[in-house]
Amino acid sequence: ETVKVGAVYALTGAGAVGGGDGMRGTELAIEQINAAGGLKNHGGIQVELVKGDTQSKPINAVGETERLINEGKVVLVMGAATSNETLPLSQVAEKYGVPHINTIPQNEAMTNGKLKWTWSATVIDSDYVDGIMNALEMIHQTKPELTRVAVLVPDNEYGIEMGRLLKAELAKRKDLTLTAFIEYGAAAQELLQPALKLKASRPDVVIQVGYFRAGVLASKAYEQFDFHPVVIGTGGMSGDPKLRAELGKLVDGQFAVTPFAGDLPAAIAVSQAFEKKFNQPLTLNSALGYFGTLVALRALDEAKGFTSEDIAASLRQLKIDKSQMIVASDYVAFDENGRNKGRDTVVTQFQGDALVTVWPPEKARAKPEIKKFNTN
Amino acid sequence: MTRPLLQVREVSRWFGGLRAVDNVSFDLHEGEILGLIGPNGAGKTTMFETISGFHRPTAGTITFDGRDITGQPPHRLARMGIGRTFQIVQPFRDVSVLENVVAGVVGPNKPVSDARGQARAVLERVKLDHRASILARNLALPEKKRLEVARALATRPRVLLLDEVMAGLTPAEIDEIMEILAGLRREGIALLIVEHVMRAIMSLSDRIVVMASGRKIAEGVPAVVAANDKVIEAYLGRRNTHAPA
Amino acid sequence: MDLLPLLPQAFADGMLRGAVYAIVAVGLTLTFGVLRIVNFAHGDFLAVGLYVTYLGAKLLGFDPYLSLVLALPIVTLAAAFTYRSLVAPILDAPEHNQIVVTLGLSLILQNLMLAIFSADVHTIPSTVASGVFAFDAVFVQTAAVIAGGVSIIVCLGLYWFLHRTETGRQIRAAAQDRDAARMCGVKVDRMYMLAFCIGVGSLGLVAPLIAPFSYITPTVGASFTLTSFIVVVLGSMGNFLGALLGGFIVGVVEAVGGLLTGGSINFIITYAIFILFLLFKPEGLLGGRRL
Amino acid sequence: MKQGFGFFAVLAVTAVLAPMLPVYGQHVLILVALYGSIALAWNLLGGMAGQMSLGHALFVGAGAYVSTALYLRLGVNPWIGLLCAVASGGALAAGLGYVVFRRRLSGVYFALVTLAVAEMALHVVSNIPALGGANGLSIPARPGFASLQFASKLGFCYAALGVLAIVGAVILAVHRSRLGYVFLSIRENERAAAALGIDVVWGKVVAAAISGALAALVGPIYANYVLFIDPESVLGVPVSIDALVFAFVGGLGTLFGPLLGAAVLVPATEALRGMLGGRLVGVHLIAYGAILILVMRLAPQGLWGLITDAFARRSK
Amino acid sequence: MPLLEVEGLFAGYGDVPVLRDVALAIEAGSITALIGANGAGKTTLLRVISGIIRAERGTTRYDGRDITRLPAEEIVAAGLVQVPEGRRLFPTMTVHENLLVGSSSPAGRAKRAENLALVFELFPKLRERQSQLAGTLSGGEQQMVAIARALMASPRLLLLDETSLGLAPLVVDEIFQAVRLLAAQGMTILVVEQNTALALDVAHHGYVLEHGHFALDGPAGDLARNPRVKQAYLGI
Ligand SMILES: Nc1ncnc2c1ncn2[C@@H]1O[C@H](COP(=O)(O)OP(=O)(O)OP(=O)(O)O)[C@@H](O)[C@H]1O
Ligand SMILES: Nc1ncnc2c1ncn2[C@@H]1O[C@H](COP(=O)(O)OP(=O)(O)OP(=O)(O)O)[C@@H](O)[C@H]1O
Ligand SMILES: [Mg+2]
Ligand SMILES: [Mg+2]
Repeated sequence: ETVKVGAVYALTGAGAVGGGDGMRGTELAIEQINAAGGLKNHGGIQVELVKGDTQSKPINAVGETERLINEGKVVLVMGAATSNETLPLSQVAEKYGVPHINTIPQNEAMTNGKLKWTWSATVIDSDYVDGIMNALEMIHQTKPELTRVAVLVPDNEYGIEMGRLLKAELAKRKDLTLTAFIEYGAAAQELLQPALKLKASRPDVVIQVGYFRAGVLASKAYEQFDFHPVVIGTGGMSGDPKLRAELGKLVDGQFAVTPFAGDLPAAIAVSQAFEKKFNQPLTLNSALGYFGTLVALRALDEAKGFTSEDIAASLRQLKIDKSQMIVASDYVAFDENGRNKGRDTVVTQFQGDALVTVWPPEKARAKPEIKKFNTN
Repeated sequence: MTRPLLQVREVSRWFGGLRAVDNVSFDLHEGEILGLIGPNGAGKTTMFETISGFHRPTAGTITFDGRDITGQPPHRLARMGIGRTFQIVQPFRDVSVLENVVAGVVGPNKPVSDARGQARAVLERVKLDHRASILARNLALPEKKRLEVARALATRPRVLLLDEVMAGLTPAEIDEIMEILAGLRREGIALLIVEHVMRAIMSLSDRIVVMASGRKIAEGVPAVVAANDKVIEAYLGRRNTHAPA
Repeated sequence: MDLLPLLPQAFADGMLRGAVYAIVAVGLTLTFGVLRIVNFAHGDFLAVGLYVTYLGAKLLGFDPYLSLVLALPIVTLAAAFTYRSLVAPILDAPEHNQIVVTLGLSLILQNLMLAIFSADVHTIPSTVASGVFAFDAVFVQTAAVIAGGVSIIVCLGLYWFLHRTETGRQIRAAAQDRDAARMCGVKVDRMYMLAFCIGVGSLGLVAPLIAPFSYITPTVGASFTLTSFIVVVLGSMGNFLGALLGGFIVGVVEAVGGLLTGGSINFIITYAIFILFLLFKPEGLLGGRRL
Repeated sequence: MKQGFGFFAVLAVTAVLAPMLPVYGQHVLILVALYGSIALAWNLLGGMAGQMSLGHALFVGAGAYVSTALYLRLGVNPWIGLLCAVASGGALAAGLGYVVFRRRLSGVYFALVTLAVAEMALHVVSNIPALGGANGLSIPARPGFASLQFASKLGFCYAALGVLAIVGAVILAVHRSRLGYVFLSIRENERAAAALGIDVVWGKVVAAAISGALAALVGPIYANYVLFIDPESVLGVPVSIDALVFAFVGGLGTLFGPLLGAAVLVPATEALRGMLGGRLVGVHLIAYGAILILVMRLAPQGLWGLITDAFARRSK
Repeated sequence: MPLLEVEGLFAGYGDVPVLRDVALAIEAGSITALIGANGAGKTTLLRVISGIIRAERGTTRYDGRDITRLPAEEIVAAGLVQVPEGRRLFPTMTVHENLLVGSSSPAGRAKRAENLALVFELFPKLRERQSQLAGTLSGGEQQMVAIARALMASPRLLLLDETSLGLAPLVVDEIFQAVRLLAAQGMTILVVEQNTALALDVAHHGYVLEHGHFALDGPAGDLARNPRVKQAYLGI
């Protein structure tokens, strides 16, 4: 006897990087709970994962979720990695009244009260913006003269929303100068021209938003132009341990605002287990997939039974405390819209070989280092 | 003779510097067969393309039934009653012979209601009715040539331009086509035919126009044209100066 | 912001990127423009070459340039195998059969790479050519300059090969009329095979050259396929010098467009120029003359 | 005649059987009907008139965006939006066709122009905030016949089959009228067609307009089914490629082959993903690619040809 | 021993049979005419002999050697060369390039310069047109290039398929003049013609192909007087 849970991610197609990472996190979480004796409150029942692949297409998110619900007989679904797949997914969950745990996308529409069956364990766009402003704060504590700020965002849904929020926030700050606001094509093969324009605006700090590939391309472009600002990144664009593996010292000193850092106390063991199982470092998406799955399993364990209502009731009452946070969340408890009240971000930095948390001070493992930089 | 149905007046067609057709004039009367001959590259096909609207003349005018049709697009000329075949046969390969001809019937904006019946009648006239349901690409060359004629006939032309419909046929097959063409003349269709088969062109044509290097070098009844020195020099060669049969 | 001073840099970036487009498109020119084989998997062979280069670096510690000795033969072999098993049997088939077969091949290649290497983004730095040239205010990567230079040489070399050598002439003859070429004593099957292997195999040469300044994912080749078709058409189908010119134009339009606009508006400009080009000069940059 | 009867018979039987399918089966049926409709619409221009477009996503996307934007921004009833979608798809296709065909672009040039225009549209829409930009548009769930959303899956099944029926009926009507011969003549040989009195440019523009309108008909149904559209999913290259692959595999230029293509390949993809998707990443797409190659090798004229050949042999 | 010998040949396209039990013998140094209605299978026979399509059954022997299964290019290399129906030039290559491709076989390549001179002597017009694209030549000139291209392979046996098709009478004369000249120099020639009178006039021996089978053969003069041939093929 097992209880089945579903996970829908893009395993193929354009979104396969993020989706694959998310799925691996979910796999690890389920493997661990099964190894530890299954769901304790339900007589140690084992959890079985049923996977769905959206192929990065919204209509397949619909089809796969329905397949998982109707044929896979899953009691809840998790996923997906991008909001254009997750929004249709959540509509299906809504229609069938099956709980949906949103693991990765930070689109606020998922938890703005319109969806009754979606719970989001992770952060929302505006949290990143708050985090970025914190990071600027952190920088100004030692180098108050770094007031010229440039912004680089992709022209996809994530980038445009972040760009809008960042612009609004920076406009409030009379002490800062926005030297350039640059959009790049999310599908672009290189970022030379955006980097060139950034450099020409002579910023002290570059805020960059985007995914892993953009992080690779931007860092290479900065290097080509001998352009070395203080970098604060979000998403997969900075602070991903794989970046260090791919780019070496090009990423040295870059800051990242992230809901997850590998050196958070509870995360270290997970990182090691992940590396052992998959032979690659635990990334942001993997960690979020893992964490969302943990939340889902915990709710399942604490539910009276495996009906949708029971699981939903369990999710509403769920409380997970600080000690178990492998992500930057302070705790987990959902508000009436299904948004995690304890969600939070930290600032990390590549320092030499290490990727360490440097802010806020109570979670930091090291001090932020603002090394030599040039912008002219 | 009746008034000319088709009048070609000082028509030229140049390709860049090449004067493929250079200042050529002639008339075609109702119910007449006019032969157009000349060496390879003389501009005969180009003349056809110009009359049927596939090329715009560089200079000159063309009138049909008293109307100036110079520069009209091909489909409009076809609807007016100028039909043509192509030197290189261009059947609709992947549909049946009958469908080919039906397309000809409905082409000039006619409804499909009794098109099949009309198409069958046309096929009979060119002796292809027994091949109606065969895919056009499976026809032998002489049949393809007759299909080419049939499809053009289906548009109910008053003038039919035939470009080498006898090339590559055996003498017996040529006789068959000649018979069909003679039948068309009896129906009152005017024919302009290009052919290198002297035996056929000399016996069929009422008159012959000879072109060389884009220019008209001779015009007249077959016997006279065949004896013309310029024509012998440019086209026939000494050995071929036989009078029409 | 005053963008004018940045133009030289954008232009340089565009030329170098254009050279890469050109060299990828040159292979397509041979297979599509000359042999008329519609190969939607063209770019995916570039990805194969990049993964070979990557493996060379990871497993043997090879510099990308050294991996040339692996990538070139392996991609060429893959091309030969593809030709024998998939392309040769459909040479006479209608174009749309070729499209479906090569789309199928593209799916297979991309997902094979996905299954083996995962969707992760990788880079392959070179220690030989890691530096950056600075001319005045213009910065260019050494590796990109090398790739651009080789690209130009290869385009000219292929032009020479096709027009000035016995084999080249026979390839062109075979491409224009296979049976007639056979009746002239041309070993047509071998010529087709050779042309396909050169056209696709050249990607095995390209891959190590662009590896130091690009990245690898299983789908990286797909974006090149589309651009290559555009470049081939822009540069007059089947013309190598046209491909070179077409590559430069697309590269520069992208780069300068990227400088003057932001985000994907850049793509809009590139496509708009391409469409206008097709509408008003469909025979391509170098006139209608095919090989 | 026979083909038309067969088509509607199959449709009727499917409609009767639909309620008995499991929900996921109904989802697959909807996919087949929608993709089949796009493929049939594509085939009207690409197969029947011989102008192969690589940009039919443009019309599908236009349909989806027009109806959705009208509903979300102006509160226009989705049924009226549907009509506007069809009109806009037809107009867009006719306009594009007019410009392109008048310049005598065909073959690979036509394919590349349509591809480029569709890609351009994708990026243009991505940059228009009123259309949700790259964010896409979410449609609030409001199940009901009036809002073109159907409370049950079965309702969508019938909507999708309805679209298919309309597309099929239009194709039959075209096939039997003079237009059918106009398209055929243009496909087979443009010069010969002109010599028969056919205005080739006009014929192609009409084919494009009908094809675009029918493709656009699918857009609103798709949008209301998924309740979310974004540029990539309705205007992206894969939509165009799918249409063409289904048509090729089913039988280019045959009346209903493209539907057969969709009816075989869509469930095959789903089944492969169901069986292999969870295990090794990408394996199901490798299998799909292999199927495409095999079909083209074993049935060069497409599956439709395979079936008609089999029937022909049987009746002999 | 005949230079070319065909025995019991069956061939066709897919399911469609074209040639049925065809036998043929061509003596070295002779001109042979092959006549027959359209679709009788004349071109098919030449294509089988040249190795472009495969026979289902039967053998072709050339110069005492079985060439039935030999690839086309090796048959050319052995000196059996065809001038195909419809000229089939390489249209966007120059006349000169067309001629060079004609000498792709080892034998042709070895005697390239020599053959080129010979060809220009035979068709002086082509010397002036060397750098013109073949596709832009007039029909007659194209036919000359087609023959010249075949001569570049140093043929011993030359197969000519419908050489006079669509050509002005004057040009036809020129070309057949050249054929006579080549035969006089010792080349063996097989002509396929619709222009039956012309073919029988130049040939020594003739074959009549009907529905994929030889109905008649004999000395060309006899055939020309044969009432059946007269009626069906000479249009008299
Ligand atoms: N589209 C074109 N562009 C350039 N030149 C052309 C074109 N069409 C024909 N020509 C040239 O015009 C001249 C006349 O050609 P045309 O085809 O009219 O000759 P023709 O009298 O029909 O010859 P044939 O008897 O061989 O068919 C030739 O030199 C030909 O090469
Ligand atoms: N590639 C092909 N595929 C199928 N059938 C063919 C093909 N080529 C020729 N045929 C058929 O084979 C038969 C013989 O054709 P072939 O060309 O050998 O005749 P021919 O005597 O040379 O006629 P022609 O005088 O027209 O050149 C004809 O019925 C023809 O339709
Ligand atoms: Mg002509
Ligand atoms: Mg023949």
